[in-house]
Amino acid sequence: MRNDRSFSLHIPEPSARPGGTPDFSHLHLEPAGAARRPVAETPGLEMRDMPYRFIRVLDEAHEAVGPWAPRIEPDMLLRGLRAMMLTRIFDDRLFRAHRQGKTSFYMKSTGEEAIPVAQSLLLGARDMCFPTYRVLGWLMARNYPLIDLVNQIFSNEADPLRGRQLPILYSARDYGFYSLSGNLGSRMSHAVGWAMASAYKGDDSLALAYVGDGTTAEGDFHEALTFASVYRAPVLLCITNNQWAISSFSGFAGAQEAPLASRAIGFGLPGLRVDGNDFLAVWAATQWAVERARANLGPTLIEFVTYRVAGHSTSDDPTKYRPGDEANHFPLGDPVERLKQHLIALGVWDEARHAALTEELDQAVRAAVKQGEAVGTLGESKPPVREMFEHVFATPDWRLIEQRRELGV
Amino acid sequence: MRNDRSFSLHIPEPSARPGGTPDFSHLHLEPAGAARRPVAETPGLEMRDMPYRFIRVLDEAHEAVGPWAPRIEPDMLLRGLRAMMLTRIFDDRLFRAHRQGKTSFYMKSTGEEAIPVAQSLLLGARDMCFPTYRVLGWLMARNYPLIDLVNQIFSNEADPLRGRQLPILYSARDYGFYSLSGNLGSRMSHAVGWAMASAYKGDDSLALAYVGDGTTAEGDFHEALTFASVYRAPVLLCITNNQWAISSFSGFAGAQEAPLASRAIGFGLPGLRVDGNDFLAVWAATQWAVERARANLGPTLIEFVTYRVAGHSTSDDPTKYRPGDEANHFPLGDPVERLKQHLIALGVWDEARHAALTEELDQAVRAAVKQGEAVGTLGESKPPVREMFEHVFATPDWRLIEQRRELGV
Amino acid sequence: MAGETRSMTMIQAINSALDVMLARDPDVLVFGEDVGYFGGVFRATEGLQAKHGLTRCFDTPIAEGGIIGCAIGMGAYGLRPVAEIQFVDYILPAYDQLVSEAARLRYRSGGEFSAPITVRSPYGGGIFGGQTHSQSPEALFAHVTGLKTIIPSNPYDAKGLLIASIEDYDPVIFMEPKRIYNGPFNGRHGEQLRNWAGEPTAQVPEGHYTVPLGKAVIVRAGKDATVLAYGTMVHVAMAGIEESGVDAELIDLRSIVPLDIEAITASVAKTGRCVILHEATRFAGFGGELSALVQERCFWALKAPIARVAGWDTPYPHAFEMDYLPGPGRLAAALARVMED
Amino acid sequence: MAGETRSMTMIQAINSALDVMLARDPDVLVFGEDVGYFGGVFRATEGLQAKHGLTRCFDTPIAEGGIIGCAIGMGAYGLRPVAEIQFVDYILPAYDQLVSEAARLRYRSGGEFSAPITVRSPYGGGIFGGQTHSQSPEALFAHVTGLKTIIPSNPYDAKGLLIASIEDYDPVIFMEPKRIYNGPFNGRHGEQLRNWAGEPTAQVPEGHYTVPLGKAVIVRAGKDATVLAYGTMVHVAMAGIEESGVDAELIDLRSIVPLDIEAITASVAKTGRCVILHEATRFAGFGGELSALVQERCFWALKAPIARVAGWDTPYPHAFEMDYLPGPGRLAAALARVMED
Ligand SMILES: Cc1ncc(C[n+]2csc(CCOP(=O)(O)OP(=O)(O)O)c2C)c(N)n1
Ligand SMILES: Cc1ncc(C[n+]2csc(CCOP(=O)(O)OP(=O)(O)O)c2C)c(N)n1
Ligand SMILES: [Mg+2]
Ligand SMILES: [Mg+2]
Repeated sequence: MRNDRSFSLHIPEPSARPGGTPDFSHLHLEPAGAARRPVAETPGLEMRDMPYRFIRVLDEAHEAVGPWAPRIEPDMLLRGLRAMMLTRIFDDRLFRAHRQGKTSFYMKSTGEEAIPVAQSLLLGARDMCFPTYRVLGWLMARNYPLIDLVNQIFSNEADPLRGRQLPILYSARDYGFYSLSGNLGSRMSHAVGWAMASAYKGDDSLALAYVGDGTTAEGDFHEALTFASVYRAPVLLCITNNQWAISSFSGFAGAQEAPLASRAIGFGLPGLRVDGNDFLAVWAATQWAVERARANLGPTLIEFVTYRVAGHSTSDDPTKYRPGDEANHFPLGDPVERLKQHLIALGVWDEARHAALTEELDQAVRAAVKQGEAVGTLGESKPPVREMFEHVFATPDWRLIEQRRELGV
Repeated sequence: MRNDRSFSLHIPEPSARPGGTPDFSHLHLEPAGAARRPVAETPGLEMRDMPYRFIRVLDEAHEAVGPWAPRIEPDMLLRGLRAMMLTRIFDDRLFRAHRQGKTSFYMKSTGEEAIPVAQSLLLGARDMCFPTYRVLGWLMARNYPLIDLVNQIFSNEADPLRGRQLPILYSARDYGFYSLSGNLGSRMSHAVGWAMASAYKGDDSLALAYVGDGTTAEGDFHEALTFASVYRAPVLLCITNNQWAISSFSGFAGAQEAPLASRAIGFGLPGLRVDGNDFLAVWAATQWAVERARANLGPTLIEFVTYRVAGHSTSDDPTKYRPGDEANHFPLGDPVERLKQHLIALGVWDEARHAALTEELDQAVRAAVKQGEAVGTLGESKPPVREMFEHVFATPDWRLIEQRRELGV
Repeated sequence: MAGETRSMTMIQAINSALDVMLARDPDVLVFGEDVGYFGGVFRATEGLQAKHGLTRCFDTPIAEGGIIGCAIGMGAYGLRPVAEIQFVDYILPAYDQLVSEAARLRYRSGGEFSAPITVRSPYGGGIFGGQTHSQSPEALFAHVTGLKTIIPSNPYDAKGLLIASIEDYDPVIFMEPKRIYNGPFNGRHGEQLRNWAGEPTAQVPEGHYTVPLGKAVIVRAGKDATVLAYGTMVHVAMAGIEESGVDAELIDLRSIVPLDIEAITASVAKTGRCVILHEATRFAGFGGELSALVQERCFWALKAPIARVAGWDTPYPHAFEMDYLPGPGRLAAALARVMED
Repeated sequence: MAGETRSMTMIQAINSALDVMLARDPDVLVFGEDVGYFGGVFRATEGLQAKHGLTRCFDTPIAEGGIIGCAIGMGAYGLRPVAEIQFVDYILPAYDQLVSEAARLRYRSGGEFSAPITVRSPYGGGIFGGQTHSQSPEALFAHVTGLKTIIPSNPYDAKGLLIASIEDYDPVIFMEPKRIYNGPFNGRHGEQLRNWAGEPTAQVPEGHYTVPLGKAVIVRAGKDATVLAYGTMVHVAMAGIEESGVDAELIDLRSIVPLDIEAITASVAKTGRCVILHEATRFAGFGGELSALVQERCFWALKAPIARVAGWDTPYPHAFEMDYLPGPGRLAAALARVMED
């Protein structure tokens, strides 16, 4: 016996494929200044509207408006602009280095620079970021040496990670930057554990973790949220929703059904949805979450709405799966341009200085790349082969000793 | 440099431990009839209040009240009562069989019988339930042979699962009961896959999965919700929140921070919070979710609020970790008693008939146990040892053939 | 049935197997991360969604446990799902689903339910993919009874074995050595890249055919020693044998489970010497099992200790990939060593 | 320091190790499902929350991946977390965390971060626990470089090895043979249950002491054959050796990784015969690696094929537990077989 109505399988589809017209109306954005700003001490359950709001500070006239407008010294804004510009210039140049065969792999964060840069500047030296591969801005904001980045990317003799990692999977403990890996999502619970440890020790170091929109589908995401919520860990859990996961649009992570920030609700946590291309909004939302954590009220989930302007990595051509001009239709603009215009509107910046800074940063990147090239690029230079056998354990066991001997290194 | 405020680690604690006074005020219940009943076609996002409501039909006077009151023929209610009583009697007797050394293990579902019984009666023969170990009522409602249960529990020669499974980890395809296993949560995605397959085939078979409150913490739970939501699979995802996970109260699953039903919100799904000790409320909520699935609107998450009256299994003594009289304080009463009183109020049942039915069911269980004992109890009888080597693969490879030969069976 | 043959790369052969099965059996579904519109990061599913429709070949959320869990549910329902895990390194979040569920379902349910699923995944090293795009976890699956594990080494086998896997009634982990997707690789990194064109094993029938699971093949007959290999290492072994000058017999296992024990013992009984070659780290790798089996069954025929050549017991080291991966030189040295005795 | 000794069961010895370390080192935290107020389903953490406080020993959500993931984060911060997985069968949802994260963290970060965590878990069969409360997955960890794997066989070792594991700088999987928590078990199911009282290895110091990781111990000296075993199987081996009448040397490995290769080869070099015994399924089990290593290093000393006695290649079968688990009879038969040659 069959029922009269039978089922059919729904497969989500993005608003447009190559050749189509991009459409971002599903994002349900709000104008700058529209979203309310609850006091940081508000109970999680009383902020259930927040994931459906949209926190945005910079308006069309490049002014900071509304309750979320943060107080930031112009100097700090300029530091932010500089780090964002440096990130973009570095990305462009190293992406080209891949085309020239100098490295095996590269990934850009173009269009998403505001998020890690603002957060890196805002958080303290003792806080720890659990990064994705798309938050180079964190290191740039903290003046991580360019040459160390380049050497890691070239896997050369001076690679600080000793040739063991794929390019861009950095680790920089002194810069509050936890060891990256290729696996998606698996370090979000490390951030929670770190934060629990800090809380247990009565320390004041907080943790901040990033995952991409696609990665929210992993079970690890849920387990991290559960532990963070249950133990009220001082951790900021950030989703960088750049609309794409390689070729899959965010609908495959469920973003077509509900904003990803609303995942917070089921854990009683505040979930903020923030303009990720607005340096000031990123800053303000982060500051709010930090304040909350410092009041021992635990974690906040923040979804940053942004756009992955480049391909996923050097391994894909995005025009194969999305309209070639989609980036131009993205309604939140370019984070660098927006901060630049805001600074100009503030009267502390102008086109000439901007051009000069661009030139300066480009020179710095060129110099670093040159310096790295002098050590050697992919295949030309690498750390001593015995490094392959180090750090497997705190001290090697007989297997590693014998094998190293067998290889004669 | 340290901030002025340092963190401290929060460890959740239940309202009372042994010796304390049980308190269930954190459950935020509502009286029967209070919760609204949206039409089944309502978009998920418009039902975000539902997880904070409480769907309850039977009132203090044992009448069915409010918008959720279902139309159920008295005959069907009586079938429900019978299956619930049978479940309880069976549980009691087989639990005792464990004490007598007749089986290695047993788990009771006392206090939670309404949930699987109502759902089993409501769903069709071609629908598939992905059970936990605490939904024996499903099989009882479908008249699964008692003797097959007993033989499985005794792991004897007539065990339908051929001695391969721990007692009570049944499998009964013809009764819409998927293979159980000890692992928590890992079959919830199977239900989603089953439902996707049904939808793909244009079939009308839907899937229903159970997890306990504690199990919602597993990443599998999240992944199942994600797939269910993304593909709008015709599946009912049910949480039986019986307040405890062995010795851990539901706060360790996050239920202190938000109702578990509210996990639905982040996926854009309806989340219903239902009196699990109210047969009629279980029926009504399930019927609503089925209607929604049959309209190709996809999954519903239902949290059934109930209470695990017995210990977790034969391996623990619950008075070691919770007040001995906690069950008596649980505000939702006994599901069997409540349905019985409703039937009496309806005028179709009375104490005498109830006593007679109890006796009849007890006899039936005794007879089945006796019959099983005649085949043999733990250690006295088992299936032929060669069964150990069957069904590893569709056809055994040389390893299994050689090993079976080596063992001489 | 098998139709005309044409020259295919391994990735094309895999695509062809999926295409054939989608066309033949409405119960076959193909899904995974980026496999739908885009056609997969290695292009294994290119064109399949356009040809067979949105519900036959589609993208999934990034949740490997969910992918495999859903596949198991579909399999239990009666479909024959083919799930892709984008890199086999990323199969580990689904390990519990494979071990505790897929591998046990038939057994524990007394045959009521089973999981006839195929899990395809790019496998192994050699593409400068670093730690998490290069590993060889076959031992982790070989130890799990109830799973079958297949590793092809050329286009013809890849297509025939993949079709056989999809048609099989048990869960199959189908690991595709990504280094040889587009051409054979003999382990000499400096040499010019080769492609499949011109290789006899690249002549692949367009239609349906199978290569049986559990059958090894003798790639090179020889009388003085036996070399056991699979995947990319078959090509490395061939080069190593040539380099060594030893008249070795090279067996391509193709199937880890079920294992063709007869082919192995017949060869070693004849040659009396055995070298085992794999990419995976050596300790508790599949070579251990092979060595133990050969020793147990051919002890009295052995003229020298069985040797293992394998990846070192380190994580996969990006810049040292070519120091880590066994090359022809290491195999030749091992062959020379076993010939000494 | 180690203090007075008293008779302890293995579970008491484990509890004592945790107690000592919680008292000694404020960076030690103990957590897992039901380990807090309740004290664990096997009572390993009984009394620890009451004594050391709510934030030192506590319950967790039921999410093994989260438990291990948080432990790794705590370890990276600088603590020495001790996580319990309630049964080792349920460690698989955390397998990716252990393999891709804990085992690789030090290596991939160039030594900047590491995960000095200890994961305790009841292990192995013999308690009629069925499929998912009985398995022996040591091979799945042995193959993963970067992890240490320990399996004690008696109370004294359990405490000393657990303290050494907690103090170790690498991630350690500490598997506790649950069948011998409360008394030794020689594999003869029919016999009267024994308890630890009176066993020399049950005399356990109250205080702090360590048994080094990576050191095997000769439990019984012998000259005609070597038996390699660990966990519950050490007791089965002893009974089997007695039953066989063979003057066999019994080595309790205690540590799977690091492995005490010297103790193994020294013994086999002397005896020329070797039988390997474990509970886990045989195929690609750790016995394969042991067999391969012995064969590689003692080939010319071997007088007979190395034999493996192990669980059959089936899922763990509830009612057939005692047919499945290797008992003294199977070991004795294997000893007799190796003595024939
Ligand atoms: C566990 C795991 N599964 C799959 C992959 C392959 N993979 C790498 S990046 C990526 C897409 C990630 O998308 P998202 O999380 O949105 O991050 P984004 O790249 O957009 O910043 C995938 C599927 C992986 N690295 N790890
Ligand atoms: C993956 C996994 N982890 C841990 C366990 C051990 N375990 C068995 S039942 C249980 C508690 C489950 O609680 P809950 O989900 O609330 O279900 P209930 O028993 O209350 O019905 C635990 C921790 C398990 N069986 N599987
Ligand atoms: Mg993305
Ligand atoms: Mg529960």
